[in-house]
Amino acid sequence: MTVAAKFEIEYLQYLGPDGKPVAALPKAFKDAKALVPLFKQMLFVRTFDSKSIALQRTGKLGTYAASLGHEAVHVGIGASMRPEDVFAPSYREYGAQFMRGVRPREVLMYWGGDERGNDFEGPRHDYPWCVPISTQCLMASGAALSFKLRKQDRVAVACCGDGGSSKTDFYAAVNSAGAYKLPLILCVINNGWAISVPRTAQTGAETLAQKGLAGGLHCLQVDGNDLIAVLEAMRRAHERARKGEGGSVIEFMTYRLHDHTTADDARRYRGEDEVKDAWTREPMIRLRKYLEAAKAWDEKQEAAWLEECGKKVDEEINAYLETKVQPVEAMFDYLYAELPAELAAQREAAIAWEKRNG
Amino acid sequence: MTVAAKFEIEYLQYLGPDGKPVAALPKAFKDAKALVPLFKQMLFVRTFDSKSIALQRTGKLGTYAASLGHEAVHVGIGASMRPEDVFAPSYREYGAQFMRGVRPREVLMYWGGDERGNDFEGPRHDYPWCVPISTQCLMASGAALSFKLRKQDRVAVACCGDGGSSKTDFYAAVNSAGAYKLPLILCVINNGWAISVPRTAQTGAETLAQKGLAGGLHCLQVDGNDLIAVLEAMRRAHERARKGEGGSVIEFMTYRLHDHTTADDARRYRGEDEVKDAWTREPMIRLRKYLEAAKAWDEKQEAAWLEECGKKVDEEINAYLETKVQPVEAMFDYLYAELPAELAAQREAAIAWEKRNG
Amino acid sequence: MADRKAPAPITPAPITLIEAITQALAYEMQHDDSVVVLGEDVGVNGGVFRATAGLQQRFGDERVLDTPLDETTIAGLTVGMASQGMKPVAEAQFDGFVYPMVDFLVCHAARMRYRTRGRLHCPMVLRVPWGGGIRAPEHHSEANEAIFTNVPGLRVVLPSSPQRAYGMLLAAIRDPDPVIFMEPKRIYRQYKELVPDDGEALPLDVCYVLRDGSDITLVTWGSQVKETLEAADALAKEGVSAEVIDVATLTPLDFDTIAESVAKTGRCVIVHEAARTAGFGAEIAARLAEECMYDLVAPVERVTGYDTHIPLFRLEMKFLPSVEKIVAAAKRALAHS
Amino acid sequence: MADRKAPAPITPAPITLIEAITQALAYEMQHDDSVVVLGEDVGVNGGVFRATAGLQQRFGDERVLDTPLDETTIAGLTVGMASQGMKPVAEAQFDGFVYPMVDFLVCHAARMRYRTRGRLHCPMVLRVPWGGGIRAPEHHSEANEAIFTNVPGLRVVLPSSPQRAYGMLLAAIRDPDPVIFMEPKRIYRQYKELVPDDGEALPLDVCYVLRDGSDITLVTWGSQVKETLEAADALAKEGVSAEVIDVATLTPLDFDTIAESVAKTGRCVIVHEAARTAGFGAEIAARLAEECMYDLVAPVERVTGYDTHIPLFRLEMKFLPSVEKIVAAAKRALAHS
Ligand SMILES: Cc1ncc(C[n+]2csc(CCOP(=O)(O)OP(=O)(O)O)c2C)c(N)n1
Ligand SMILES: Cc1ncc(C[n+]2csc(CCOP(=O)(O)OP(=O)(O)O)c2C)c(N)n1
Ligand SMILES: [Mg+2]
Ligand SMILES: [Mg+2]
Repeated sequence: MTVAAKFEIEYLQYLGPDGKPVAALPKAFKDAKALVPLFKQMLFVRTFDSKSIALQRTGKLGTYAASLGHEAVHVGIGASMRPEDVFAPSYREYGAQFMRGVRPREVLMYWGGDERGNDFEGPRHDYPWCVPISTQCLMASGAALSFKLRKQDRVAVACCGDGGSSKTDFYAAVNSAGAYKLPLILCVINNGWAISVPRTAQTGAETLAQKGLAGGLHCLQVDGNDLIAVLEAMRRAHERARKGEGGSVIEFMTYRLHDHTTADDARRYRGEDEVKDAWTREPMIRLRKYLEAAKAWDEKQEAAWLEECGKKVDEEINAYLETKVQPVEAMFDYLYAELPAELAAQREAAIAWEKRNG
Repeated sequence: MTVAAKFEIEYLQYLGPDGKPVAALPKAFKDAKALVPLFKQMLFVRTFDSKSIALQRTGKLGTYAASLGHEAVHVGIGASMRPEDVFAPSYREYGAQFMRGVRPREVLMYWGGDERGNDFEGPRHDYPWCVPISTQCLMASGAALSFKLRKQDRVAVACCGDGGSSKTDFYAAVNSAGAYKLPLILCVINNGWAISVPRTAQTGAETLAQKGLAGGLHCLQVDGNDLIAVLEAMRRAHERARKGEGGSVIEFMTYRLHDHTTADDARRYRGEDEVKDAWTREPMIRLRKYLEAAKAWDEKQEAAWLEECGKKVDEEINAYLETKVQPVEAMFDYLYAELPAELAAQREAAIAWEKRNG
Repeated sequence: MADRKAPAPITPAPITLIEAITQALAYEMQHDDSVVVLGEDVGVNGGVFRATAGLQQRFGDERVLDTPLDETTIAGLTVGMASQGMKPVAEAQFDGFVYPMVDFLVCHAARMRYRTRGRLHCPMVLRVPWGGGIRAPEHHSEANEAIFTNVPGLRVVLPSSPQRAYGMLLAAIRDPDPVIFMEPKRIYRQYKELVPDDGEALPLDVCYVLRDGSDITLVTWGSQVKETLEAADALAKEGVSAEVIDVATLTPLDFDTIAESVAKTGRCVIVHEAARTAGFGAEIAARLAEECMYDLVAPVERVTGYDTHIPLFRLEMKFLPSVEKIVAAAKRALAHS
Repeated sequence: MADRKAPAPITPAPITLIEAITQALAYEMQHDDSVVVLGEDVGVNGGVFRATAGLQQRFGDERVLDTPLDETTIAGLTVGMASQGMKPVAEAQFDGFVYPMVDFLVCHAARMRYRTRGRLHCPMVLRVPWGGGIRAPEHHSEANEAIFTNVPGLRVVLPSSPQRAYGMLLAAIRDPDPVIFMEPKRIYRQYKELVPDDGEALPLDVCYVLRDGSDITLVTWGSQVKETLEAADALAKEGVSAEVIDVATLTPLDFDTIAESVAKTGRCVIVHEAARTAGFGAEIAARLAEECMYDLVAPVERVTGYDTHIPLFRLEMKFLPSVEKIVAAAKRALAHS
């Protein structure tokens, strides 16, 4: 048999669910202390998440997409990036965004039905939350192309879900990144579910990582509940990208511990057992154990930090709740750089109408 | 290193460019005599092709997409299929279509600007020529899904080009065929060029066959100028499909010996040398040599057959040239099963206008 | 599987629009084996709006298919199945996700019959939860029907009551040509109607006159039917008799019903929630300008969304037409004589 | 690469519309480093219509990029580049291939600024060889501008002379917001005009009055500008003074110019090659019905393609508006008084 091509996809894992190393730790992430700020960030996200859900339940927020269970992937991705890189999130990677400067109140504003949430303080060049699944991946490929053409030392990082890896836009991102050898990292966050559709129904491929082969990209599968594996995978992908070796597809194996969003009820379509089982592998426990074993973290520190997190999140929630609704003309004011004459008349009419009837 | 997944893609070739076997012939295609009808079909297609180009040059045909150089792939695909299977061509696989019953005059009618070309006598369920690149692949996946759901023992076969394998619809076909394990064969006819864009600019992947890995499909790369390899590849893919083992992506390596279409001038973008070189590997010579060596074919037979081909094609051309243009109401008559009242009025107006001014 | 042949349930109680959709799907699946339902989350989950609730349990997973997460895929598979003799009813999860389907709808669904001179055709339905007003996230609130109304070969249908939803969905599935079936999600659960599960289809080639009137014609479709009827109520209180027409099938349009009404009333207000410019209201106004100019005693009025995107939900009600805006437009028209 | 800084060539001779496009692209690439051109076959081959002929040789393959064969990819990359500060000018090879781009245009290009409250924006141009009449294969002859005209945040531009093509393309590239730039391919090489390569942009917010007249207003855009001007000639021979307006920028529309004309003439014929129903002509007729009813002495007329697909080329001329059809419509309007 003549072989036309051969491939192998590596799987990365360093910390087992019990917090014990299962492989030699990568050089760059041997120092447990250095992981503490990231662990703290993961705790902060989880606090933010649960308070946001509570806020939605009391009617003070619209539909909210939780990040419960994804903390290691999100924070690890955020930690791997430089400010000048471009991040193209889907809609739940708050952990990555917070590390880049997006403020919790901005997340809340967005889910609270206010466009100003997308006008965030994080890197001004980062993309807003993206509802049309995986289109952010292809946009990020365009961003990466712009970096390459202008010879900028920057990387574009996009996230999508297991469901999102079925989307044609995802494939277009893979294809174009390969064709132009772009500094693009496609993070497929495989949390097992796309709303009610399990990973197995999305594709016949054994791994989602291998989708990168379709475009000749670097492919990697990673334990996404293991912060160290996430960091190492991202480090490698960034290095390749910066060296001009092209793009990567990284499949992060994790689990969506919450409903899809607050508008969803996962009990309709998945068993309790599966969720219970997933809790034994979630990302916080193992990292906490690891840090505790390395004497880099303890219960007291955690209690103090959690209290701080609670306060900080409450502050953000209050700031959000105090935000006044935009005036009616806000509909027109960001449509074009300069409002066309036609629309100026409509804008005036809208203001006048609201004055009389609003 | 832990390995998440491993792949190998086979390359199939039996006849070298000199017509000598380079590997043990597959059981099913050992009998040289049995290949003669296919070789004759290849000669017929080539005759049709050159006469069609001539017809276009004299202004009696619109833009025409030649099949020069693709004869082995096209005829091999056609030969592999059963009438009840569904064929979804792009726009140049006449060789496959003729074997299924499409008439040359129908091809001419289509390129001659008459929709009736698509109302062909080939299997009535086959798809028409498809201009929007690779959408036929995804449609064929839908056809395959309908076979699976209705438990019909049928296979859907779609063709696209190397350029077409970049199209998101192609990826959607791969993804859906894998997700539902469909009896679908995606034939990627890699002829080196997509109009002026070389294969290397389409993707960073080493092979186009490996795109099937993205959906967990069976992948194969084949010498598309070697009829026996084409037949064997298709045989295997059909067998898998009928056994319920799912879909295949087969990359057929061949070369576009003509301009993209009669509207194109390939000298603008590719060198003479490359084309000259490709002529040494084209599909007819090697098969002729092989058949001659096996005493299954000789010069005299070829001369006689070519004369027959010429007559037959001329007959078809005449039939095409005699076709009267459709009446103006033909624009309306196939829009809906029943013409809506609104449109009936427009139809009448169109007829009246033509009567007065046409 | 055992109850696959169970008789359709009797529906003695009034049901909502979304329940009417489910009822129509179940009826037609029961009576026509070639009908299959596909889309994201339509299976076990029964659809994010519950339109397909219970269907997979009842008809099996070869009749109700969850698809991979890709709208191009849904559209392409649907066209492929339809052109091979099945009757797929696909669901776009939200209006904002139909754009990747445009290519297949325009290039293949709308042209299959035309292109092949009737050799193949495309009996499919695309169901699209449509429009704003439910405080949903971005891209979940779009009135984008105009994208499809300049495309020959399609039918664009928008029912606005439980009864019409049931009867028109049956008609859409039975129609041998492609139908874009947009469902005003804002009124999915707004009120109930008695909808006998009798399999009776309603026509797709007429506008529905919901209320007779003589002073002014209010023409609308989708969620705004409610506001328009309320506006008619408000006008009635002031002694104005408003005729209310639910266009229901935008294309091919039954303009005669509208023309007849305007011939009677001489005034017309067109109400829709899509942005004004080149919204489908323009076509109706154009037809009036062409064919009814001598009937009109007042300029045509359009009450529509502004020429901007529907804002996120804190502002969306200010974007949408309202009873007050409709009444104000009617009064402007009534001021002419 | 050596001549990358070469001065723009002087153009003393008249040029065709397609040459004007090339000239505008070259001018802007020369003067603005952030302008890049991308699309299928735009590189070495110079585009299937030769619009980008010579640009890759002149500016290098990092300014003129062949893309993989996928329109979704072209649209997505374009939006990605534009939102990061470049000014991509993408080419769709033919009108019939823009449908897969709709998603990115509607969901991202048109909303980038709106969604982020101005933090990001999308200064891109999509060039689309547009319309029928060149005996091309299927999907190479479509007048599908209406797909984009109900989408806020876009500009839909359709120049119809070499001078307007040059000036409006410069304006489109310089515009900080997304522009769909449709090029009437039927008149790509129809005639020549002197087009100084002076970098002067033309406005995108006005309709162009091509001929003054007092009896009737003929409103059109794209390839039909030629037929419409000829119809005006024919009418002139019969003593009728027709004003001819090239809409040129469909959205945002400059309705004032049209309204002023109709105020003067009292009659309006709208000519376009897209199918009639919900074509952009409907919007203009609607505006007339709303705002100019008292000026109109005759019903508005539309001369358009039929409500069917443009047929393959043996029949296509019977589908398209013609001088005779325009004159006939004008005479119907003139019969009123
Ligand atoms: C184009 C498009 N289609 C459908 C949806 C509705 N939708 C929102 S999230 C989602 C599932 C996404 O699953 P996955 O990609 O696995 O990401 P996850 O939510 O699990 O993080 C769907 C179908 C959408 N937002 N966009
Ligand atoms: C969606 C779409 N985009 C662009 C085109 C124009 N076009 C026609 S053929 C072609 C190149 C196709 O190349 P390939 O897929 O390799 O097939 P080949 O012509 O070589 O057989 C292009 C770009 C098209 N027909 N459809
Ligand atoms: Mg998921
Ligand atoms: Mg090719």
